[in-house]
Amino acid sequence: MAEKITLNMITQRAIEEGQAMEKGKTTPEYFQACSIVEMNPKDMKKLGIWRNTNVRVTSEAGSVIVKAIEPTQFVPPGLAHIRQGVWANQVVPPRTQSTGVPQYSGFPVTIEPAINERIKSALELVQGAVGIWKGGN
Amino acid sequence: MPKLITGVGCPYCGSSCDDIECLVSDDGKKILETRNACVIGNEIFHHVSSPDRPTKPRMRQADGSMKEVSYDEAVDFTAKALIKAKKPLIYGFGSTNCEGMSAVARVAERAGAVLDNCASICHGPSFLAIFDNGYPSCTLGEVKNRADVVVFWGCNPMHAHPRHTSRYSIFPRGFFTTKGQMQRTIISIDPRETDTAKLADYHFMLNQGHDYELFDAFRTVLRGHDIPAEVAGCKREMIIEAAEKMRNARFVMIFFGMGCTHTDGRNHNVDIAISLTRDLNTHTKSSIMAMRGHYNIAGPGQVWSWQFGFPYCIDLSKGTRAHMNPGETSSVDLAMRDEVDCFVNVGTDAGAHWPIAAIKHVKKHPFIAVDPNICMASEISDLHVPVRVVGVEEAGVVYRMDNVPIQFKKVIDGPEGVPSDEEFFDRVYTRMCELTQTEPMWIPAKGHAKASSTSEH
Amino acid sequence: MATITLKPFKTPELIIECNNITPDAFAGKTPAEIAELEIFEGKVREKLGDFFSVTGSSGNTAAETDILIDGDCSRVKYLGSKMTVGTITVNGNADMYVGGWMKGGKIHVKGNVDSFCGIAMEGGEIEVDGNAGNYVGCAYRGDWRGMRGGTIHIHGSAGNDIGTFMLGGTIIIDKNAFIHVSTHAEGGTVVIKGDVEGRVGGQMVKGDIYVFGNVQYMLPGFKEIDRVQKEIAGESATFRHYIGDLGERHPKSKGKEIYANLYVKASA
Amino acid sequence: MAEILIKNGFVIDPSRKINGDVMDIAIKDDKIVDKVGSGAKVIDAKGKVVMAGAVDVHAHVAGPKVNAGRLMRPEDKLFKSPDAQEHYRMEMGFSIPSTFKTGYDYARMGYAFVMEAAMPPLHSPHVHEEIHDTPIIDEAALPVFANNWFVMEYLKNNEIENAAAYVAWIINATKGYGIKLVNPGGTAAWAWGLNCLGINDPVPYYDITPAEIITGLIKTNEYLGLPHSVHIHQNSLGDPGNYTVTLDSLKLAEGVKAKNKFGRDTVMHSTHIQFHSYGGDSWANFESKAKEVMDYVNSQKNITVDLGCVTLDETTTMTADGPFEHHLNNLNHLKWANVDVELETAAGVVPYVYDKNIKVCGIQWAIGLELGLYAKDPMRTFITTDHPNAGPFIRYPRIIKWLMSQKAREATLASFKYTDKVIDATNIHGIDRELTLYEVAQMTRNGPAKSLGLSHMYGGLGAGLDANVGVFNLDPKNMPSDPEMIEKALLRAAWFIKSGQIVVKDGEITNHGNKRTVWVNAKVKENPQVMRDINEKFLKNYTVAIGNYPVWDSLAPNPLVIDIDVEA
Repeated sequence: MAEKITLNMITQRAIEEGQAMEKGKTTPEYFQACSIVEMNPKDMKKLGIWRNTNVRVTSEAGSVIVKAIEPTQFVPPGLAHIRQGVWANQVVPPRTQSTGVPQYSGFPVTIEPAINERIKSALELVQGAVGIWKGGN
Repeated sequence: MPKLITGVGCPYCGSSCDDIECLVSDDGKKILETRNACVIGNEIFHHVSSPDRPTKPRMRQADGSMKEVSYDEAVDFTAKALIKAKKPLIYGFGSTNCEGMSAVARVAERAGAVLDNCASICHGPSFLAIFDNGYPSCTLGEVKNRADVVVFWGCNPMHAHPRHTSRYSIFPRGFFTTKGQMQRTIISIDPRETDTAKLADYHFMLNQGHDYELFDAFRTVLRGHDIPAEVAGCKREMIIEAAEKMRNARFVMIFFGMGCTHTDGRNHNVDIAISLTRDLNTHTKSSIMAMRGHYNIAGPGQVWSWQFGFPYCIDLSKGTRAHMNPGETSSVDLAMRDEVDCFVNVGTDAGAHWPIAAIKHVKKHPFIAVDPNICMASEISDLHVPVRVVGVEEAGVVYRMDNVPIQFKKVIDGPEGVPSDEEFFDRVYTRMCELTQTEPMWIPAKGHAKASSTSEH
Repeated sequence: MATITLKPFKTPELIIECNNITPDAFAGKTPAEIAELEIFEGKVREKLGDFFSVTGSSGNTAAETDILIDGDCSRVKYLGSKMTVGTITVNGNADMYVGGWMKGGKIHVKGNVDSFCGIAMEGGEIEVDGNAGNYVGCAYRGDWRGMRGGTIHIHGSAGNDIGTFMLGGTIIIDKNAFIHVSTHAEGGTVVIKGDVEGRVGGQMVKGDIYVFGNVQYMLPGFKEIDRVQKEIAGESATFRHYIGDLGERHPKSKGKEIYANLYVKASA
Repeated sequence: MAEILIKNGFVIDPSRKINGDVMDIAIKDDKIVDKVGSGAKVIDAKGKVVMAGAVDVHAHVAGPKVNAGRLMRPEDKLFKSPDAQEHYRMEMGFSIPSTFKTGYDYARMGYAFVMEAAMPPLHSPHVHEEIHDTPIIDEAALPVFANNWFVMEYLKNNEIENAAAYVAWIINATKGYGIKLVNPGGTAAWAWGLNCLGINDPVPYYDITPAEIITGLIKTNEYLGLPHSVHIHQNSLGDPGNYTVTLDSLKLAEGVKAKNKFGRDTVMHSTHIQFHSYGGDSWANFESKAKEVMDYVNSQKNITVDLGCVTLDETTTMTADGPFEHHLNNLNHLKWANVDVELETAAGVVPYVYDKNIKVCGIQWAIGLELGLYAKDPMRTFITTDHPNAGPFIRYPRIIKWLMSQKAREATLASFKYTDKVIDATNIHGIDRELTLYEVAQMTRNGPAKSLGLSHMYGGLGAGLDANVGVFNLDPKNMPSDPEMIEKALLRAAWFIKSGQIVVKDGEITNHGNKRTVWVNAKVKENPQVMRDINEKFLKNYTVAIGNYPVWDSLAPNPLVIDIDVEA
């Protein structure tokens, strides 16, 4: 069992995310669809967590708390997936290889258990990042 | 009597389905029922009637709160911000029509802005590859009527383009493909076993980020050379077998997506896919297509190419000539390098879909969001301007992922007093001319007789 | 020879575009005239003198003109672009397009350069003491005519896309490179003294690549054919000699296909 | 609008057999009139030549393949775009200019009308969006038919009436102008990666030959009485030895009479004939067959041609001849775009450098000019570059310079790397004919207008015609000894009046004009079988709904509709 694990992160679309996004990014559906990280059960085991445990995902660009779930579409060990959206973009590196496109897929992250930490809402994350979040913690 | 409107276009993904049917209330203001759409499209048609939808512009006040203002005030604020900025960035266009894109282009040229669309963070590398290697492609009907080998490389239509496989690529029975799915060999290349991969005859679960090597292996095999026992985590025998399937097919179709454009190498993954398509054309017939994300994200690529010669990342700041070089004139690079000093986000949510680091940079300057809905961009903006929803409340031309233009009709009336993107930006243009005391240039003449639901039945 | 010295005294709010900082544009002009040359900050037209103090004197011709920029140019684009002769020395960093479309002369940047250094270069010499960004010696978007001549020497590391669509000339990277070296090239020579992650010579038709360090991921389209002793960039070594990209088309000469060459230094 | 009087110019108007007489041209509103009042704005044209607005019978200026060319060629813009005129839109691109530059540059050369030469019906809203964004010039577009499933099916069964009903439906739905054929059958074959190189090659699957398609569509065209004849790009374009295929195709028009009410007496327009007049059987012994082709054209009064002259530039080739572009790409290995269009057609795009140091390019250049110089009837021979295929349209004045000046031709010929080899493979060196401005006016104004069935509006300066008048800095009585001055004068009109508005003065744009979209509204009697066929194909094989297919009126907000009514 490790305190943290390094995985290769990708962020992609999912139909749940698409449907929830059209309903609205401040809805519970969107929160539920996107504030998650999908990882292989073997990696969960390595990290000593169960599915539906909150984890902290940290990359060179930042850090975010999300819920670790078993993949809805198979993810091999070593790879992790956060659905496209607000939570993923807290950790996506903005480097573009001079093409305009950030490194949405294929960047190293560390994942560690964060059982007692709260998953922030989309609004809190984005407004918080630019210093205008007025809600509580 | 509620009225059934058929042949409605769906303003969601790049499949741009135009077979939706909407049952509309007596007064023409509410959609009661939607048929044929996928779950996501369905959500869009119903969401327009949501009582939470904003119908007035809101401007951020000194205390950080948002206050409703008039459209005139919103127009004035936008015009002044664009004039004042040394290099404004106008970005978005995932969900508007070509008429809106054209109106914004005129504003951008006037403002000396950089004009960019969300291909910049999506299929932009596909443009770079097309610049370097061309684009042997076809319309989706060719896939439906002819394709017997279909490759999905780094794309997952079962999730991102829910009706793509049933309308065009896997299941439909076409003129020469009368047995539908039975007649097609499906190849999926994806580091995950996605729901699309589950439908495939061959799934290459490659090592993430090594697409280029795998493409090179296919090309090398097709030229009769040997390859190592394993490439990018895939076995030589399977590569050779799939390459043979392609070589012996009547019509090979390659669809590719973000799995190619979001990873290391970006454009080069697409570029070599195009080379593979070219190679296959010496053996049989082959085409390639980008799985464009939004129903009209091919639109700005078309409109701006005929207006400026470039599909995206267009730096108009010199006023006399346009310049384009993604990596320099691309939105996220401009943001990260602090090269722009005003941000106008039209019909795409940069707040949710850009890396947060880039958002922090553009947020240092005036930030305007033009979007029908509450979204992350609207909630951090200095000004949010709600507009009508294209394809539901506003007609217009859209370009499907295969660049086929489709004339999307209007289904219901929009909320009273809420303009379309086109109307809003035409007013911004006029206001800019007033403020700078220059003559407005109205070319071309505007048509006013767009088809609407009423003319259809 | 005469030297014009530019000393940056103001950091631009955005990034300035200085197509005019070349011996060609400075030759025969007084410092006061040079200070009047037009530059752009976004859509705003400004003058060189708004950001740089100009001293010294220029030569009568560009060939007799040396430009010394005594300070940081991290937010200055297009230094020395299209220059044909003369020299530019930068005591600091420089932004994008250093020596772009350059035909002759010499540029020496003592710090780092950003991306697109030496884009579509035709001749002359660029030397960078620090690191380079991406797209060193590449082609402009869409052009099949990339770097055609001249030399680019980066003493540090470089990013991705080195020598894309290269047709001629030499690029030397003293340290490491990331991915995509000589992609689509039909000529020229690239030397990487350090390591490369991968995608070396993809879609390459003709030309030579030398790697002194390690190539982490070799392309399947390159095949080792022999070992050779070669001297390149002042070093002699034994190399494993690969030909490729076997997935790409290749021209024939006297009935034999011509391939691109990749030389990877053999470990001792 | 107002009155304008263009005074004292040397008027060249072949429509009235006027050749350089000093005359005034009067304009009231948007028409040419016999006289105007004393309040008219006077333009002094003394010492200058006055001609009608020119008519381009064939150019690729709007639509999906043109835009594919723009999109995939950023390098066609870099350092190659002029600065915008103040208060006008930017003008980007060289070989495939933006829509704004297209409109401005045509106007600067005094062009009033341009025919977009190939419109894929499925993409017609796109074509009209671009036409809509092209200022000043009037435009029409020709839908392509020769590889269309419906057309091949009806013609295979010799059902001309059904073919006509279908063609009429498409022309109306796409706001098109007439019938375009591109590589008949060959492009349909390309959908499987194949081609038809001769006119009797069977089209794979469809059980028909290119000859049958050509003959059938000529019949269809005359059945409908469309203003223009069929407009054909023959099989085997660009191949050494193809002139025999060209002659075979041209012969299909023999004995066919034109039937229409627009004054057109021809039944076939053979386009960019330069690309179809090649001898030899390989690039090694490639040679000109311009004489053989033009001798035939001269002898057949019911055929018109346009030249498709090579201008020796770096350009962008684009055509609905999909297999040709694939073939070309295998020769030059540059980037290649292709678009196969379901049930209808295809297109390809490849950049190309016509290098005067390459022998074949020099021969192609010579062939285009030879065709113009061998032409006996300038009313049936039109100047084009098949823009942008053989060169951009802004080179028309250069073509005219070469056609008008042997000195200019010889100077260019002498600048080639392989001058002697080009001379050996062509006849250009021996030709001393120099066209007159009168003949040039026939080839660029009166002739094409007549072939398009538009001579009641364009191509002349008689009263009642549209007020499209160009004034150029040339004195036809005293032509400059330096041929460069011809090109210079024709590239930038001193004045150009389009539909009664001054749009160009001293070569600069002064007004965005009043651009019109010209289309044909063909009424045929109801044909339930054809409508059933169309509905069925939309349900089963198309991927768009039939209701969303016809081009909205709003995309052509300033239409000029030509009605035809076919009596059953």
